[in-house]
Amino acid sequence: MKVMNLVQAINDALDLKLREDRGVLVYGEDVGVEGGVFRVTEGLQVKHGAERVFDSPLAESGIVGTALGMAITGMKPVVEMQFDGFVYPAMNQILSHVGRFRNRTRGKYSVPMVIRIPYGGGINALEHHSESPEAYFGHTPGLKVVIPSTPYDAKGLLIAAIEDPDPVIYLEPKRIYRAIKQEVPEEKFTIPIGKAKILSPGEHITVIAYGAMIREVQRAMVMAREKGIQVELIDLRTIWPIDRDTIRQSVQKTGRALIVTEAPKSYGPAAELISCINEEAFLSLEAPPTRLTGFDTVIPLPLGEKYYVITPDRILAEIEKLVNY
Amino acid sequence: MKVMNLVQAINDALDLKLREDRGVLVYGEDVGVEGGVFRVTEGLQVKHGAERVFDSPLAESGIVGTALGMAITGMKPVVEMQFDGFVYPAMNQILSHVGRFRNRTRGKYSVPMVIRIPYGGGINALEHHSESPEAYFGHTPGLKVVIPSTPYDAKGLLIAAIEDPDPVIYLEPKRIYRAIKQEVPEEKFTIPIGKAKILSPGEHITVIAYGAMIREVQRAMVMAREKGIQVELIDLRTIWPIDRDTIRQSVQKTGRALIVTEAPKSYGPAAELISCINEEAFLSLEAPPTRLTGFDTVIPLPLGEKYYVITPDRILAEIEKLVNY
Amino acid sequence: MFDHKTLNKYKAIENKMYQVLDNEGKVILKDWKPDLSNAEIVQAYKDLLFERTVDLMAVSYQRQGRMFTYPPNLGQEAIHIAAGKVIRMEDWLVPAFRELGAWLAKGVSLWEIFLYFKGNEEGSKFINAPRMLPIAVPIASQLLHATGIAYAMKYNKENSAVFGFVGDGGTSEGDFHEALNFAAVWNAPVVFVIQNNQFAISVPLKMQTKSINLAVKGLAYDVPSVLVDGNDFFAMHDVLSYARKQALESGTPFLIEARTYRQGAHTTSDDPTRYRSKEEEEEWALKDPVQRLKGYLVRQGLWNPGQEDELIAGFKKAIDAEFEKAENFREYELDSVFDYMYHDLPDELKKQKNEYQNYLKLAKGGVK
Amino acid sequence: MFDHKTLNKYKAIENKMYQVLDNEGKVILKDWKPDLSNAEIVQAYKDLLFERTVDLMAVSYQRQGRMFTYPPNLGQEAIHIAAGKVIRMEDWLVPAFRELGAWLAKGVSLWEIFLYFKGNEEGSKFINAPRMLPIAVPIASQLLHATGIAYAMKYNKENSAVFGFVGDGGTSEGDFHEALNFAAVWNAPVVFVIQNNQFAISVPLKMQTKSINLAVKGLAYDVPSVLVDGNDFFAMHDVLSYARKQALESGTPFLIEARTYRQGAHTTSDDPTRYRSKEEEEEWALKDPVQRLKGYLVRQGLWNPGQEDELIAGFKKAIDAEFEKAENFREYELDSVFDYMYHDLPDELKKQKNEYQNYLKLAKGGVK
Ligand SMILES: Cc1ncc(C[n+]2csc(CCOP(=O)(O)OP(=O)(O)O)c2C)c(N)n1
Ligand SMILES: Cc1ncc(C[n+]2csc(CCOP(=O)(O)OP(=O)(O)O)c2C)c(N)n1
Ligand SMILES: [Mg+2]
Ligand SMILES: [Mg+2]
Repeated sequence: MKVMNLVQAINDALDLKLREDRGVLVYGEDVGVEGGVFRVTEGLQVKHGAERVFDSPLAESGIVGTALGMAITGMKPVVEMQFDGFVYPAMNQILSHVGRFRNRTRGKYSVPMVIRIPYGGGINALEHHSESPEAYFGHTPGLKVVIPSTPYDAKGLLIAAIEDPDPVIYLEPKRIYRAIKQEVPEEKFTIPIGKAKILSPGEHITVIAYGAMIREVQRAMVMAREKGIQVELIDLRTIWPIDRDTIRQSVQKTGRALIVTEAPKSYGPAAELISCINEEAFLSLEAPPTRLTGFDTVIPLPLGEKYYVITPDRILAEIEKLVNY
Repeated sequence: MKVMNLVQAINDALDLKLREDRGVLVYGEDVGVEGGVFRVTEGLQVKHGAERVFDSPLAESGIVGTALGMAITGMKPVVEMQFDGFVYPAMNQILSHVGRFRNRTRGKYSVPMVIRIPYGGGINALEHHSESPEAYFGHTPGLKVVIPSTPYDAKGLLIAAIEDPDPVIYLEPKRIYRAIKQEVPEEKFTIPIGKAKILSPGEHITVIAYGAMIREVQRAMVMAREKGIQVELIDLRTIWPIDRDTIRQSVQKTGRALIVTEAPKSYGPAAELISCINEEAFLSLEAPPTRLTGFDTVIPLPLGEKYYVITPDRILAEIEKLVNY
Repeated sequence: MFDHKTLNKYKAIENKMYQVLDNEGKVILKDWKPDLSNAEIVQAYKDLLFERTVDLMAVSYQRQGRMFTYPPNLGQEAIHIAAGKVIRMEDWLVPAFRELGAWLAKGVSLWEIFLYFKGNEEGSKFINAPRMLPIAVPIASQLLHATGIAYAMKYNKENSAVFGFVGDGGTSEGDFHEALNFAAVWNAPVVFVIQNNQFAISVPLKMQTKSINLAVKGLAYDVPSVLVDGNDFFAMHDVLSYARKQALESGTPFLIEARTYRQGAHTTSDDPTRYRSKEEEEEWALKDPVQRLKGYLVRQGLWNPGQEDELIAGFKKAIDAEFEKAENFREYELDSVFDYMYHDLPDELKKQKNEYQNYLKLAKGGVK
Repeated sequence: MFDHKTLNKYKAIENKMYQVLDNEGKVILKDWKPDLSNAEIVQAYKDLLFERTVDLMAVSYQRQGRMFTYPPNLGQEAIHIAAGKVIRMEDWLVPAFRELGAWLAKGVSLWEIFLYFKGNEEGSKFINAPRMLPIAVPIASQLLHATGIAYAMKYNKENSAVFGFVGDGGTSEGDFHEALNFAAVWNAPVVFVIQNNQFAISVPLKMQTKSINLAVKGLAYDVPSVLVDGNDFFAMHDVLSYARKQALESGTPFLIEARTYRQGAHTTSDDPTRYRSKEEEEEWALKDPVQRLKGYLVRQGLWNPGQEDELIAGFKKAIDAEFEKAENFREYELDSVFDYMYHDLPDELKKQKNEYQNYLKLAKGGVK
């Protein structure tokens, strides 16, 4: 095993699949010589050649649309959107085609492609560099959407995504790209898409989060534990399809649930999880399932971001409110 | 007063604002000579000239992006997306700019524009012609999103939308474009954005819907009434911002809520309304707030649409389930 | 024969149009010889007639309420039949939605098309047409798929070209631009064919672009291009053959503007009298592609117009039989809503399907 | 003077580039005379130096951790200063993000730019620069705004041109295509300026497009265009002046490719040595725009290089003072997160803001 951060784990998964499967291609803006603005694809072009790992012209609809074309011939393109905010020019291809080609052609064609998107706030960036667009994709039929929160999961989920016969949106919590290090097996393994993970069991309240928010929740949990509150933390890992079983079992046990997501509140990811909890565990509820989310505002530029980002303190405050409800 | 259907009411509102305000421009694909594929803009070019009512090239990002440019100079463009499924090429302009220009420039520029989109299923159409994209817009900061369900509201909401200093997505339930007729004042009036309407008061259960679903719910209500169930029907009318007061008061009274929307289920509009109900009226709930929505699938082509569309029977079944919970 | 030298003569920027036949079907090009046998040309003419007959029948099925919509090909058939002759099994066909004759040549069955326009996705599977994509509704989006496929073909060293179709209106979309640019930068063997039928629904070309023609847009990407008379079967066949050859030999894209006219309505819901003049329609009727090839054949003594009625009567029978197949296609089942969304149906969709099935069981009488 | 005849001489399709000065600042164009007074030219040179000095200082502020990022203009200043001289109060400036000198001329204050890159939206309000848009981060999207504004200007019979900037990389986006096409079809007076600095971050031009140059892309829309030496202040000034004049007179768009080189990094987070060679950098250093104008001035006896150090020292002081203003700008308040989203704060946002304020009250100590 090797100690890796998320960037390295993703790079490792790409490298492994590039080695193993000639059908895998990696492209996007600056992913070739440069190795990506976050260095996620560093070294891959040298290892696998410019025919398989390459820069594309600066056009996201073009990147996604061409990848779909490749995928239906049986290739497995893994394309990068440089930042969350730059996937929007590709929305028509994603919403109208990527999630639908299989259904439209009754399975004659399938779309085994992966769209990698560094996402989320907290990195002191320009506007459009801190978005959390997962709800747009979760609401779009035909896609699967995953978000790892650890290097281990990052590798396992990416390999699973590339091997999945259907399209997967793979969101990378860029805020913790290099913050979390972990032993990760060098050989191949997968994390099943659609399975959440209980990171720590607890009796008093269920907290559901994913991506960079996991770390913030864990910090809040340390403080909560001092106050005698046992939190059960679920790392959702897959945004769609949702692992309802894990959520149900947990909330039936705790009777209380807090959802923590960075995305804007209204019509956001937390709303779906609250609805699932209503559907799965209504009679167990001892307090309203609650959400702690971004505001319905643009995420502010760095000097204002402190107001927007979700801190352990705020999470703790919500946990306490719920436990004392 | 004149009897109008939705198409006529929208046309009337456009005509009125074109007459009243030289800053109003109407454009999009086929809206000029043709008067729109649904004839919503019929006659407007002849009346107001081709400089103010005109066809654009076939490019939705172009339509929305140029409209934003006009709007920040103080004009009031009202642009048409020909069908729901064709707004997706404009998503980058809408998500990255339309909802944000005011915030980005600290109010130096505002974006008084309206994007009209015929939306929804049930009209026997090709793929991409039956979408319900309201959750995408509801989740996007900086927009307002409205959906009328009657000719009267259609006129009043559109005038309010055009006069609003901020951008409004105006979704038109095309399935009932010509199905519902009503007396509508010929003079100017507005319906406030952000206010839901209780269409009929009831004691046993709250049903929240909007657009073409209102008519289906009303049909279900006739049957429910025969079974002694008094439904309180809320026409949401504005998707964002949500009228929480009306929802709260109703659910506190009835203790039960059903949300009916055509859009796909997961991360869909109904999830947000369920979350609002949890936040506003948890302690009054006598049953889990429930959603009856489209499936997480592509809306089928006409021969399969019967399985997807939400019928009065299905609504009734859910109402009964909830009332007997 | 259209070769590199011809290409240099027909510079898009000089607005020259490649044309072989005049309106009467006389060959106006010096030293020109068809590169098809007489039998093949006669067959092409029959194919033109067949496509036209399908259109006629389809519009009438739709009028009878037996299909929910239909986009007629009337006037554009020469492009489709020529493309059908040029595109090989190993090539990919990436349609817009108005290329009927080409689809049929690629192996699409008529009943599938009818089924599609009756409203069943089974009609866009095109089971006997490998390497044929379904109809693309979001205008111009399909061209990016064509470019991606072409990259894959080249990567896999397949000797295969990709034909991507789009309308004049489609050239305004950003995806048109991106598809041509990617194809050029990647040296991807795509033949882009613009069917310039002068209208995008009601919007005339002059409100779509101000460029002197559409072929000239190739210059923006260094994609070689040519403007062709799209109502001239021979001209189309020559250019498409050349484009395919050069795509494969040099592994690069090519752009064709096929200038034509949509003689019919946009779809059966459209009424062209709202936005264009009888005079214009009559002017273009003189250039009708079917009449032109017929003129050629008659002139060459290869065709006896007396045969035509019988031929068409036979076509009609065959078309009716295909339509019947579509009408007798198996019932649309609930499974068809869910089961193709993913390779393996996720639990969430199983649940949604089950809930619905349970509802159906309770609501005896079934779905109305 | 650049006029219609000059335009005809510099055909983009023949890949001719309009250039006035050679690398040493010698006028190489026959019969050419500046249409600026000597005083104006000297001022332009000072402006070039000032922009360069701002860049230098800004990069060092960023290195000190006092701004979170910064995109240097180094090597592209001639385009910006020329544009600044041509663009009038009544014109609109629609920037990408690398046109510093032009912004300053339009009325933007340096402290605002610094404030923006410290991370405060107040820095993109540009309070003394009416008709100036904020930085556009989503590449090429701003060009559509330029076209829309131009339509509005014409509609309102304002005698005003719109200048829309984009990079070479930006020409690949669909919005570039749509913006030029709409402007052409609408006869909208936009001057589109492509700063072709050879790279989009690490991606070299040849991986961005295969067209012989970027100016030639105008042909796809019938937008007149010209390729200009972007490191040549006079060439840029001539062409921009002409473009503005013709935009206003004929009310139509114009496209300029300004060929230049980004001598610095893409932003302060970028390291160009990863993707380009020292040789290439050195080659372009010879064409440096500041040195070229200086060469001209010295040759004409208009400039004494001895003045320069003192001038720059003065600039640095002034820049430091502006930076201080940015550093002393009022604290970022919670209100600023919410209050500009809408003209009137909707109840939903009031609620979210209140909830947060209540949390703050409880969590004494405030936000960390
Ligand atoms: C993205 C998108 N916008 C709008 C439409 C609606 N629409 C369908 S066909 C059409 C016109 C297409 O014109 P053209 O490309 O010239 O093809 P033609 O119909 O003439 O064959 C339009 C606007 C669409 N299908 N997709
Ligand atoms: C839509 C979009 N995609 C990607 C990016 C990330 N990005 C920022 S600058 C840049 C390169 C821009 O290159 P160019 O247009 O040549 O301008 P230059 O930086 O050279 O001035 C990229 C890819 C972006 N800002 N917007
Ligand atoms: Mg057309
Ligand atoms: Mg550049």
